Amino acid sequence: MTPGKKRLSYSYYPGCSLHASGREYDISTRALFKALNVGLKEVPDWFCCGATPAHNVDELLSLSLCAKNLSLAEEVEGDLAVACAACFSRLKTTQHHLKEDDTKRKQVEVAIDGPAAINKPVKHILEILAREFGLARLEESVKKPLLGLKVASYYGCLLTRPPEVPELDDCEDPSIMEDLLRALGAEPVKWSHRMECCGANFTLSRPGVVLKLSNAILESARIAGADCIMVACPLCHGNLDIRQKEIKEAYGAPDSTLFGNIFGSELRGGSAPDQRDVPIFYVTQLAALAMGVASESLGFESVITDPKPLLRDKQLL
Amino acid sequence: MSRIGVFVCHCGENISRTVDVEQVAKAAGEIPGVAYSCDYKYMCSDPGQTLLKKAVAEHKLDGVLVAACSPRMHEKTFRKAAEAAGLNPYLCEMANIREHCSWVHEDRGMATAKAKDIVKLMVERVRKGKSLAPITVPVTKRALVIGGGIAGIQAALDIADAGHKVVLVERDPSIGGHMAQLSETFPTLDCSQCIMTPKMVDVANHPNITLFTYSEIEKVEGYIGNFQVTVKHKARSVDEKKCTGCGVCMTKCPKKKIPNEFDQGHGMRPAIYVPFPQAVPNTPVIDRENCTMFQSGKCGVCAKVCGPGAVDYEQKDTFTVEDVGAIVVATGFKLYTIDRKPEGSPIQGYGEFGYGTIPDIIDGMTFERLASASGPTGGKILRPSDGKEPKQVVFIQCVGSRAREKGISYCSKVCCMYTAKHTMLYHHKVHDGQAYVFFMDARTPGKGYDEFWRRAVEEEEAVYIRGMVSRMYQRGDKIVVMGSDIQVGTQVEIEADLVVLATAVQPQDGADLLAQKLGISYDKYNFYSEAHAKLKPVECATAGIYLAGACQGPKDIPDTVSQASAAAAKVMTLFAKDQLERDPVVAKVNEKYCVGCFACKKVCAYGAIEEKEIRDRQGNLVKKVAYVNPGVCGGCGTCQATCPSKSIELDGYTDEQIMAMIEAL
Amino acid sequence: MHAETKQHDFEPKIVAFVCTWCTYAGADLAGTSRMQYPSNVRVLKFPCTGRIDPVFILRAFQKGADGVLVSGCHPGDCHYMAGNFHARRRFAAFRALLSFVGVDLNRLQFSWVSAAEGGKWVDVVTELTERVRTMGPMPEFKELEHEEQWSTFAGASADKVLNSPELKEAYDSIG
Amino acid sequence: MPQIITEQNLRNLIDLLVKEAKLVVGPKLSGSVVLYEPLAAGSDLTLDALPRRSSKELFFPICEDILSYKRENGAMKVTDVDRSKFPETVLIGAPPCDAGSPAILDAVMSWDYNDEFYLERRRKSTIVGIACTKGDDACFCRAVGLAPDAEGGSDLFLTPLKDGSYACKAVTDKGQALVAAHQNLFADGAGTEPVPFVDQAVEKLDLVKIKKWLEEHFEDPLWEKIADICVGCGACAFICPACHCFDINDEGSTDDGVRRKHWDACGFAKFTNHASGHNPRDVQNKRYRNRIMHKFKYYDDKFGKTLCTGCGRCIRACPVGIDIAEILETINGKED
Amino acid sequence: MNAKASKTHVTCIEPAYYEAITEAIRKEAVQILKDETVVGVVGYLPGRRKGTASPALVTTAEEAGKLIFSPACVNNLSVYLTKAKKGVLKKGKVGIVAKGCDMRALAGLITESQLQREELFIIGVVCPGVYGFGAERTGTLTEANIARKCRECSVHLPDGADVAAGTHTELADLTPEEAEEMARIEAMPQAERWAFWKEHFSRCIRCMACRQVCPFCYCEQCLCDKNRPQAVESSPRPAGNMAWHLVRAMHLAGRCGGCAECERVCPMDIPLNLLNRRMAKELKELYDFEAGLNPVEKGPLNQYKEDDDQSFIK
Repeated sequence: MTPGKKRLSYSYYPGCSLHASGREYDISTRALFKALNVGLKEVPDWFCCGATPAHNVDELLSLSLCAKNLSLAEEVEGDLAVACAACFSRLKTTQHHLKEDDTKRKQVEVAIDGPAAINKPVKHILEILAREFGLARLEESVKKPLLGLKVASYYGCLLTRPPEVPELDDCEDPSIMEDLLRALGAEPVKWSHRMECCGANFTLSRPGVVLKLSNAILESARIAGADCIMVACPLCHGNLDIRQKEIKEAYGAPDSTLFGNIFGSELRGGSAPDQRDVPIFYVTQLAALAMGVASESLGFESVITDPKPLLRDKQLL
Repeated sequence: MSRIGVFVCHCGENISRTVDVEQVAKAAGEIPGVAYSCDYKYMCSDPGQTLLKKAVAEHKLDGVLVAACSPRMHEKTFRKAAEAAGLNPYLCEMANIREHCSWVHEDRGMATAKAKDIVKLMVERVRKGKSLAPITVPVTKRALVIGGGIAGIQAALDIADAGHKVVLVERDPSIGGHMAQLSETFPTLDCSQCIMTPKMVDVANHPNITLFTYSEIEKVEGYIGNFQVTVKHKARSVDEKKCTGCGVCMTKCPKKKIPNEFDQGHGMRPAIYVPFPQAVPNTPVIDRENCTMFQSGKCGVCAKVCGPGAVDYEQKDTFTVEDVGAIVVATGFKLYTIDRKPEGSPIQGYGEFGYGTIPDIIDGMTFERLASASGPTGGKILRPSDGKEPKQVVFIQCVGSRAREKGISYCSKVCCMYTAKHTMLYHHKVHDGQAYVFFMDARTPGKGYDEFWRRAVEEEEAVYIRGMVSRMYQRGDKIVVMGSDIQVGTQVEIEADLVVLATAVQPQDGADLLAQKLGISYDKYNFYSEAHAKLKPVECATAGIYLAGACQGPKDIPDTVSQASAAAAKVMTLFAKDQLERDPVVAKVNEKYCVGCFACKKVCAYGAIEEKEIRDRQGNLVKKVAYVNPGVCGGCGTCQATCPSKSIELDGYTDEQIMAMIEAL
Repeated sequence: MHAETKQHDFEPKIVAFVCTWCTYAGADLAGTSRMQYPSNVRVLKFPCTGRIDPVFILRAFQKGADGVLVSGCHPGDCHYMAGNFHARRRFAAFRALLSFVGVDLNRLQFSWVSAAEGGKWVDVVTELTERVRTMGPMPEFKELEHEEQWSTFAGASADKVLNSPELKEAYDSIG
Repeated sequence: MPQIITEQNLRNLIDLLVKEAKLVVGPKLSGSVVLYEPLAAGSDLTLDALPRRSSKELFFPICEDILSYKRENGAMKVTDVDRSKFPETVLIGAPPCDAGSPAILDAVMSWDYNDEFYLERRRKSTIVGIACTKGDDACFCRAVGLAPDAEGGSDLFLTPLKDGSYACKAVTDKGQALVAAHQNLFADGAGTEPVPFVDQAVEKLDLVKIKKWLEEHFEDPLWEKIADICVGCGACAFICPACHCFDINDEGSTDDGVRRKHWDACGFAKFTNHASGHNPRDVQNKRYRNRIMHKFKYYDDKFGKTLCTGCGRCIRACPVGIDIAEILETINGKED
Repeated sequence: MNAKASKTHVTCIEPAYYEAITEAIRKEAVQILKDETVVGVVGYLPGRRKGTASPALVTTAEEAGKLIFSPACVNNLSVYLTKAKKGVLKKGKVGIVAKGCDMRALAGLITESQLQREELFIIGVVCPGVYGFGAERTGTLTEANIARKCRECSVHLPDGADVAAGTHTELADLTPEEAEEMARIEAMPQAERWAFWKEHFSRCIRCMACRQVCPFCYCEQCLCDKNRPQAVESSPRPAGNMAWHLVRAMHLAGRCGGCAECERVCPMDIPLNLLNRRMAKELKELYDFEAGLNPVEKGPLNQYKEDDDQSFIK
């Protein structure tokens, strides 16, 4: 009686990072979707979403960049899948603004010389996996459960905020990553810094800030007993992965400034902080691994903090 | 063919200056159905009214139209005069040719033409009008008060003192409500229990009050003056009549480590218990969930030690039906539980605060118990995790309140004041401690309130940080509070020993279900809706039901007590007469044509429409139709506009009247 | 102060359906404040906008109204709690229907006028009256009122048959 | 002497008649449907399809004013409709199942009461019938005693010929007069072969036998069987060339209004509803039974005619597919 | 006409599919009559003429064995369960053959207390479409002869039925003529819209077929039959016709499930369903309400929200 479930299929906007520093995210996403038999068709001729800089400089430009990309995506069948949290945020923000503001929409439509695809559904990889494909089906599809792997799931700033734009989960207390991890057989840890900022695009302009913020995240994950951190954003990945060595150098001493301006803190000092390496995984890397995709095709070689010792230790390689 | 009299008033010169009243009267005389018309200088004067009465008799008039001022001014006057002349008052109408005509137009020709039209319209209205008799409803002079907190207690005492019988129903084993839990009250810092318990005792001893504790409302039927309320008396397992309240059972009960709800789970109580020592009635109940006897059938200690033999394990829930004429709803509030998103609620949780997982993050009511001399710590401020005295305490205001992003947009009203009070109590008890308060702004509109708040800040050294908290987590034995200080423009982190959340005030669990039983409306948060925000703040839309206290919206104690007394006054007003007389402008159902789609019932704001079964002589169900309870109908007519077949009709504004008026345009 | 009374070619017929508690009282206030407004409006009083059936509006147009005003209490002020809320939905739907069959909605005005808003009553009535005055008489329903099925014309009088332009032309050409 | 008229001349005839200030009515495309409507010119005539409504409305309009009333100075003033203003009318292009209907209706309209509205229109009208070469599976005129070429009711009768022209036959003096007045449009001769008629699914019924059965079966399970599905609309009656029930309504106010007569249908639940609230035909099958009885028994009893021309309109239009021809066949096939 | 003929006729559905549905309906209807689950079944029987079918109220297993389903089964049978057309079936549980669009009416009638779900046994049809009115009624259902409403059907799966007959679920992708027609009318200048509807309504003969087939016109006293007061003139004149159709559209707003029966049965071809669809569209846009998807507590015009749109109110 019930019609057979159609094969899921998506159009795909990788974004610049996924074709550059975050290449592992791109290839693991493709590998994962292939393993799950979910269609993924890259939007032809896509270009940069404007990321964080554009909207700080020129609002019309930033909206137009995304609007044009969306109208390109409209040409490809299926909801638009986005992996990068920043691209996702920009595309959704654009749709949100243009839906709310007719004047802006008209300006943008003049700029891009065509209608803005404000209703094209834009979906983050996380919601595709957890909701559209479904946790139950995902759990069924697991070939190699990530048993014993303690993962700190890191959401960062953009995935859920502001709540009316991404509409992904509870904006301050989400659970979609944890749910996903459980479905993959891993153990999500409870930790404090999963919603804090990593410093994001200050990575070049003010590395000091990035070191401080990223250190707080890494340290918090270690305190919580995490083996690794799972991210869904190439920028977060960059900061947390590439800078681990620098962070150790800067904050190796026990008297860290982790907690900023503290009123009457008596907690300073104490034992030297834990200095473990914390491998950083993309959500798709872990998921693909669990689906039995060969680890060689997931880009573990190209990251700085080598995850292989951990994976070997957990007998996942 | 009707015989209508039209009386055109000059109103001195107020009308006649711009309207040619003679012409209007003449034109009126030519309208079909008009048997008599005239104009007169002052229709509302004694001679004017006499003129009307005489004309009714002389010309055998069967309807009267007075073309004069607004009916809002003199409709009553002329209806009385018509009634005195032997007409049904509802066959007397007014055509407003003053406020709606002579005063607002200058052109005499146009104004006169308009006045003629107005008269023509209104003549049609009188012609198609019907005699209506006022509706009388008998009143049972006995009131029901739901909820035994300070609101319910006050209302019950006031009504009872006025000489009327009152039934007070309380869900918990004792009356007292939240006020009994408080330590000291703002802005005077007097002991809550000291002022509360005498009132509780008054209730117990009042000859006019029947107190049902550990009881709930099962069903409500009837309408204003004539409610039948079924009350469920939950099995107490202790016979109230036999129990002397000696308390031996409680001391002998072998199971003593049950978290006490009265102490917010921080103190312990036995399985047979009274919630707190001053409970009214002082009759214990057995908590069957936790009683060994009920769970395994082995124990029975309390029954053995009970001298009067009051313990009865076989007791069942019983039901009584109470006939009452009015109901005061005073079900109060609960504090928002923030650790999770409540099922089916529009409100989001505060998982990021770690409430429920970090033991030293508590809510305001728990702090009240910690600060209370009768509380689990004997009035010492000790934190729950390890019993240490906290040296740094962070208070966070507006947790859940005014948080649109979390789904609550209202202000809980009492938190600013009680948080200020908390900092003071803390400072009085822990002299070397430091209190921090995160707040949006301090709202202190009340007598002596701002002075109180300033004292907390200026004399009692609480550090107020304007800003909100984003996250809290445990680090060692401290709680790291991450927040912002928007005045300094910086992020702030405090390592606290104890965090107290001023969580939002919400309606009691099940408030919506009770409202459905009562047929009263409630807002999206389940607070009960008053009939008019300004002018009927105590009445419900449903006649005969009144509101008191926080069930209608967050309130502090003085406001609650005021509203309770107001509700009691409303009940007394209702009880002042034996019969309730109502304007007969109510809807009626044409049962022949009603097909029972109940669209009328769906739009009725008064809950006046019931489903009625029509049966043939053999008793077989023919159909269900709508029935309007005239005692409850408010007379808005929304039902008639909604009914596709117009099988429901509002007397005084029938389709026939309106259509005839439109036809006469 | 006294404005010259202008003579107009066209005096539109404006019908106002108002609730007794707010708008009727607001109009009373306009009177006691001696505010001036066009005399074209004829007021029909209802207990509540919730009582106002769309059929009444239709009927008013059929009976020659050039403009119709429906006015009641502001949201939240309804004497009967929710009558105006129900009316709001009903009229939102009715407007869509009228518009779909080609009625110019400029002739149908809805407003909230409270008992304190005598000035607003004057504004609303004046604006509607003047707007309708510039639009001219409402032809649609009035014309319809006098139209017949062709076979009926064949009965009443021959000139009524000539409802289509071509037919009229054909008959006129006969001379 | 047989005569023929070309199609173009037929249209020219219409043009001429219009010029003569006659009301010329014929099948015309009106929106998406073909209806009998006043023709402004010969080019308006459409002979492709059977009009949705029958031509009875020419004599018996959907709705007509009978009188108007107004209360003036206390007295009621009544104005009658001036029937003398009814125009001279020519109906052109009615097939036998429509053209034949006045011949049936005249009887009832001039029986115990002369319906002057109807009769005046009849007097002032000329009917140009046309043999029917279309037809579909709902047609059953042969079964009720008519035929695609039946001349009954027509004043002038046309038969379509294979070359597109029409053979003409003046059936009555009125028809003769029409031809005589426009002799130049007609030519003498028999013309080519006529266009053949379409076969009908229900060819022959024994109307006497059916009437007899009806006489004996006022109560019969058949009625429930065939008419329980009837939803009680008036579509069948309104588009029927023979149904002639009407209702009279005062419209306006009690002081000023018009008395109107308009079509009514026995299928309506309120048709026989008494002021008391009692309804002798309380369920739908009794109402439908009345329709059959009236057509095939009562009317015959009174006027010796069957109140049906077999046009099949009711079969096509019935929302629930009630098929009068099938019912008649069923009765016809009954043994008892 | 010709423009249509030149279009390629996509074959929508094979006749064998309807035969399979017929079989399934017969099997189910016979069963529930035999085991006395129901007192009767409302279904379809073939008509005398080719390509026609009639509603049928069958009470025996033998009759039930003759029920059919074909593209000619156009009627919305739920009308036989409403009060105004009552009395034809005995009291008790009734079986009914229902297409997806008919089920919306059933849901609406349950909403309006006219039916109880437990008194119904719904044999849902996985309907691939039916003939349009006046279209070719023989042979395969194609793009040329499918009903207008079926072209944009979204409810062909009878969700919530007791049993479902048929398995075919894929519908051909056809141009939504109804939506296009509605858009065309909306795009007209106001005067043209008025002329469009005036012409249509003027043709109305007030046969009341639209009312009588409508599952929601179950009033025992239609407002339009009332004469004290006469809200709508009962005589078939353009003025009263316009009023009647506007009143009807208003009364159906928020209730009509879109079975389009009114439009199908109109002997004068008035596009009545357009009015109902327009109202449905408005209520969907304003209040996000779609009628008949499920039985609900209150329709959109029987409820309100405090923040409903009031941009049109001064």
